Amino acid sequence: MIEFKSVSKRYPTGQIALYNVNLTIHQGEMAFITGHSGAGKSTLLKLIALLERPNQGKIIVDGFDLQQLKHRKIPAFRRGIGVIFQDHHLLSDRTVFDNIALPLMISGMQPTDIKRRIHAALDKVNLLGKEKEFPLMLSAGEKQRVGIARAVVNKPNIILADEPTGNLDPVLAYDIMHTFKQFNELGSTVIIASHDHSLIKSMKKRIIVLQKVQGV
Amino acid sequence: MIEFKSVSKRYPTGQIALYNVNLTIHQGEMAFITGHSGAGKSTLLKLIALLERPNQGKIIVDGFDLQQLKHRKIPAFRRGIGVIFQDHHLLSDRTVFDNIALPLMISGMQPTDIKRRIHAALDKVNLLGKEKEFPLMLSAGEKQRVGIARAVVNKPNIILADEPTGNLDPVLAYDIMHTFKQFNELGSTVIIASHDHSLIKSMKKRIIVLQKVQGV
Amino acid sequence: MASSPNTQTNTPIFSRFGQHKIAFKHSLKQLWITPLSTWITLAAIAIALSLPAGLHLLLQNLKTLTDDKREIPTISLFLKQDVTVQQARDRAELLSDLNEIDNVLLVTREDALEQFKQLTGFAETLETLNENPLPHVLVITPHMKLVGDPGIDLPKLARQLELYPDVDVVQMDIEWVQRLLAILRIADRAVLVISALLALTVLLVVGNTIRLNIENRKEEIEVTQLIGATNTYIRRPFLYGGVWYGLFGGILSLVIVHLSLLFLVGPVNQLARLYGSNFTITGLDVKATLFILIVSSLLGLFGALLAVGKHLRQNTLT
Amino acid sequence: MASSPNTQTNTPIFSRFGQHKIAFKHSLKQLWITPLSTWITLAAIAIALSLPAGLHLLLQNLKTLTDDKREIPTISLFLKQDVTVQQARDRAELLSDLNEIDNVLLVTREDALEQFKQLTGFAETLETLNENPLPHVLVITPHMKLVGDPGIDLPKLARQLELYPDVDVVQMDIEWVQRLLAILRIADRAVLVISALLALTVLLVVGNTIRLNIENRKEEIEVTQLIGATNTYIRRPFLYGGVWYGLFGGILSLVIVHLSLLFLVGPVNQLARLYGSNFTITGLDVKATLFILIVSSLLGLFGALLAVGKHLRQNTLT
Ligand SMILES: Nc1ncnc2c1ncn2[C@@H]1O[C@H](COP(=O)(O)OP(=O)(O)OP(=O)(O)O)[C@@H](O)[C@H]1O
Ligand SMILES: Nc1ncnc2c1ncn2[C@@H]1O[C@H](COP(=O)(O)OP(=O)(O)OP(=O)(O)O)[C@@H](O)[C@H]1O
Ligand SMILES: [Mg+2]
Ligand SMILES: [Mg+2]
Repeated sequence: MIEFKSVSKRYPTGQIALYNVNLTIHQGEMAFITGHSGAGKSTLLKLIALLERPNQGKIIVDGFDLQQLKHRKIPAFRRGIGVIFQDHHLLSDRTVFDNIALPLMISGMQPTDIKRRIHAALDKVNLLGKEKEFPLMLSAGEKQRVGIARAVVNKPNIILADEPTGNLDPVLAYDIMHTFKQFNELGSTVIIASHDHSLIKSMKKRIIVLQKVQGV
Repeated sequence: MIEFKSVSKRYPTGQIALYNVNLTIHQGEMAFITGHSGAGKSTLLKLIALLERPNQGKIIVDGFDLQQLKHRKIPAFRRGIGVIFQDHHLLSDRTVFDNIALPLMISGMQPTDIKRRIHAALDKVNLLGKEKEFPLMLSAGEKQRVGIARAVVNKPNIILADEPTGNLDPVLAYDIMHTFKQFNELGSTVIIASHDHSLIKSMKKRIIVLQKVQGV
Repeated sequence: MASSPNTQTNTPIFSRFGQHKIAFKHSLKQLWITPLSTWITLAAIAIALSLPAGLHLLLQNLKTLTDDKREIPTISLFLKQDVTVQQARDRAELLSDLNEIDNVLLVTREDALEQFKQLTGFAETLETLNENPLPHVLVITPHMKLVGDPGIDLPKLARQLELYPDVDVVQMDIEWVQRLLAILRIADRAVLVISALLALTVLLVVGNTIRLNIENRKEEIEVTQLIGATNTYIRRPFLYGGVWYGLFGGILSLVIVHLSLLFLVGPVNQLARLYGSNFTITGLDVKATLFILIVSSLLGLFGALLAVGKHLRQNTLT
Repeated sequence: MASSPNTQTNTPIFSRFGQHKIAFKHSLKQLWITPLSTWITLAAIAIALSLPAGLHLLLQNLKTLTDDKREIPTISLFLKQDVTVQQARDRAELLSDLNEIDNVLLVTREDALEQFKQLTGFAETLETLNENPLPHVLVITPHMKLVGDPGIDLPKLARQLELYPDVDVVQMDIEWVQRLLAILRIADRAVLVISALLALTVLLVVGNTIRLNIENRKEEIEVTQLIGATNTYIRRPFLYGGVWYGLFGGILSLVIVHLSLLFLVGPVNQLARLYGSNFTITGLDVKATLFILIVSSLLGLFGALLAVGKHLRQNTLT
């Protein structure tokens, strides 16, 4: 379960990205977040993954009050969350395979298991055969799908996806959304930020709309 | 005028991105390129801007046969084209202002002129007031708009935009498209790669569909 | 699929070891991937290390020249004219008990006259002398440690000897040794300064190179942090890298030192010939070799620690 | 808006100058922005430069010791017993015409006996001699250049002098000078090797640092290339950066050399006292100072050129 209790986020620049947000997303739920550019969608996802900290309010994830999570517990906490970043964050000097292997390596998994898992993940995002290519050699949509594969390969409890279909054509976008739905049905909590109104409407899940905070 | 004469592009990895493309885009025209992820849209735009070279065929831009353009003329040629990259390509250690100033600095423009031009460009993409922020502090949609401002600030003859509205909400996306239309009406040739079928249909311009090349 | 959430806090022991193995291999591979920059760094480290090592070695070798038995300076004590042979013998015995003195040789006035005759070739002339005009002479060999060492205590010893009532004149044959020792002392001091400066240089060069590696892999560090890697995990390959740089730089410096020795053998042998010495130049012993390798590895590790530590301190998420 | 397309091939002259000014300022600012890494680099360069400069200076200073007038070794020619004063005078005149010889002093057997008397204090005894047993002696001061220089030509000169029929014995008082010179020659050679190695180090350090800067700004280089910057434009700030590193490193090395001189003044003065010389240690002159600064700037420029050139060659678009 993910809970926001009157959370506000103000960046050091003075930009207020979120103001007094209250929100509950249940264990095993799938929800969409939408809103204008700059409304704070990415910020909200970053707060959940502990990539940013709120200035006010309380965030509770899987029973942990994030404010009180010990510093040395943070890496393990992050390993339990799969994040698809809006700007991919792939390692340009590693192959697709090695990029997807990263979370498994960090968790200390055995090489044979790693191989099996990666194949399953690549299959899901329709990228089998691109294992040995480098991110620079991929189209934007392909990169996005590698990012998705890396986020889900570790079978995380929570999946956060920031605009996962922004660079995909409508057919592929629908396929990917369907894949997320499958993960959700297997028990993961899934939260997706997206602009694609028609697509997210068609998924028939909860849609959370963020309003852009005006003024500085 | 931009002409492709049976152009093929095969990347060193063996991936064939474009196969036997013939295409003519007239001076002052506005055209959309669409197609599946990996169909070669970005590749086509890169070939026009001389960021990649074709393996076969001839590309003629503004009367120059790109194959025969002298090496030392390439930078000047590129300065005549404004490119909006799919992955932004902003400099993370420079402010929005300095990022947009880059093409003007390279052309050796005077500081006062630079200031005036940047303000005009920021106004067009609805980002006035963000001059002093760094790209890392911007939302994805804001970055995209900075990229657009940088591409048009030099008043280029040709504008190439790769998925310029991928991270924008529908309202903003429409605004930006409208801005491109304005540039086009002032005389620039504009070519835009996009997945957003409904948006590009509404623009009532030529739509070029690329088919993905199958097999390696 | 979320049925086996992967949220254990500590990675199991066997995988820890596996991660060490990976970091070990990976850091070595990194050196191979960028051979030019690796060689540049190793060369810089090796040069910085080989200078103090080489200079130290050179000085050590030069010092053995002044230690050479035959080169020990002697002090000649000319006794007063009225001292008898027996008194001279007693004096010699007393002196040879002194700590500072290794050996005392009595040259009686008779022996001296004989020597004088042979040296000057005025045999006949001197034989016409009624009386032997020469004094007894005690030739003193000071103790080794005084010679190898400061070179200042010899004059002190000489002044001391001058105080004996039966001693007329004290004459030392040690000027050049003192000069050489003074020079070596300057050189010693210079080597000390140089060594300190160059150890610092090694630290800086390794730190800088690791910093370069970190900058190159800034993106990787950030992404692995995002994904949940611990600082230990992130730090590991860089620390290995630092040790590699230090160790290989140290090995290379040993090669350089020994090549330079070859280069220097010519003039050194000439110097030896000048001394009529069958002195041969010697290389570094096992102890010194190990010392250099260990110190260089540690300098590498420490440089890497500084660089990584600084980066992680400045770039921690949240 | 596309009415004034900006496609001129060459940027106007005034803007070229403006771009130089920007690169000049920008590259200086870059040094300021990352003070720690700048100091590290400067320190490494300065240390690498100051060693050969300092050692050279030290040797120069030591050499002036052996040049010292009073220290010029003399060669004593003992003439045969039957040589007359007139013959000795002629020989002296002839010898003083030789190139290698600066000055010849004739000590007649009478003067010698007088001297001998004073030295040994056996005045009375010697006066009883019927005949003066001593030979005439020619004290020869070799020409300066032989002394300051190789130290090997003196024995040659001595052997030459031995061949004269009227010469009995040749005796040289130059052992220690030869030894000192032999040491200085080794040192000279060592300084040469060290200088070459360290100039290389400076090149590598600057090249490495510029490479670090390039890696840090790889993205910037790529983007400016995408946008249409020329290689000249891209290269410029890095070349300025290289010159700054070299120049500032050179300045710092001068500071280090002079500080080290202060540190060495103690033992050097002691050495000087030993020689009874009022020798004072001297610093670098204007010429040497300029030489160091120019060479270090050039090394910096060259290192930067290598680094940038390599990067641009490997990362040109299309
Ligand atoms: N690191 C940061 N420092 C300062 N301001 C930031 C930072 N990150 C985001 N912002 C600002 O906070 C606001 C919200 O940003 P956020 O990225 O959450 O928006 P978003 O809803 O994801 O927008 P988009 O749809 O364009 O991705 C924006 O105005 C942005 O400029
Ligand atoms: N530098 C490269 N090296 C090797 N292969 C490449 C490179 N760039 C693109 N490709 C491949 O060429 C094909 C076309 O890529 P391109 O980026 O042109 O597609 P796209 O139409 O822009 O797709 P998207 O909508 O996902 O951005 C893809 O299969 C991609 O993997
Ligand atoms: Mg966002
Ligand atoms: Mg694309």
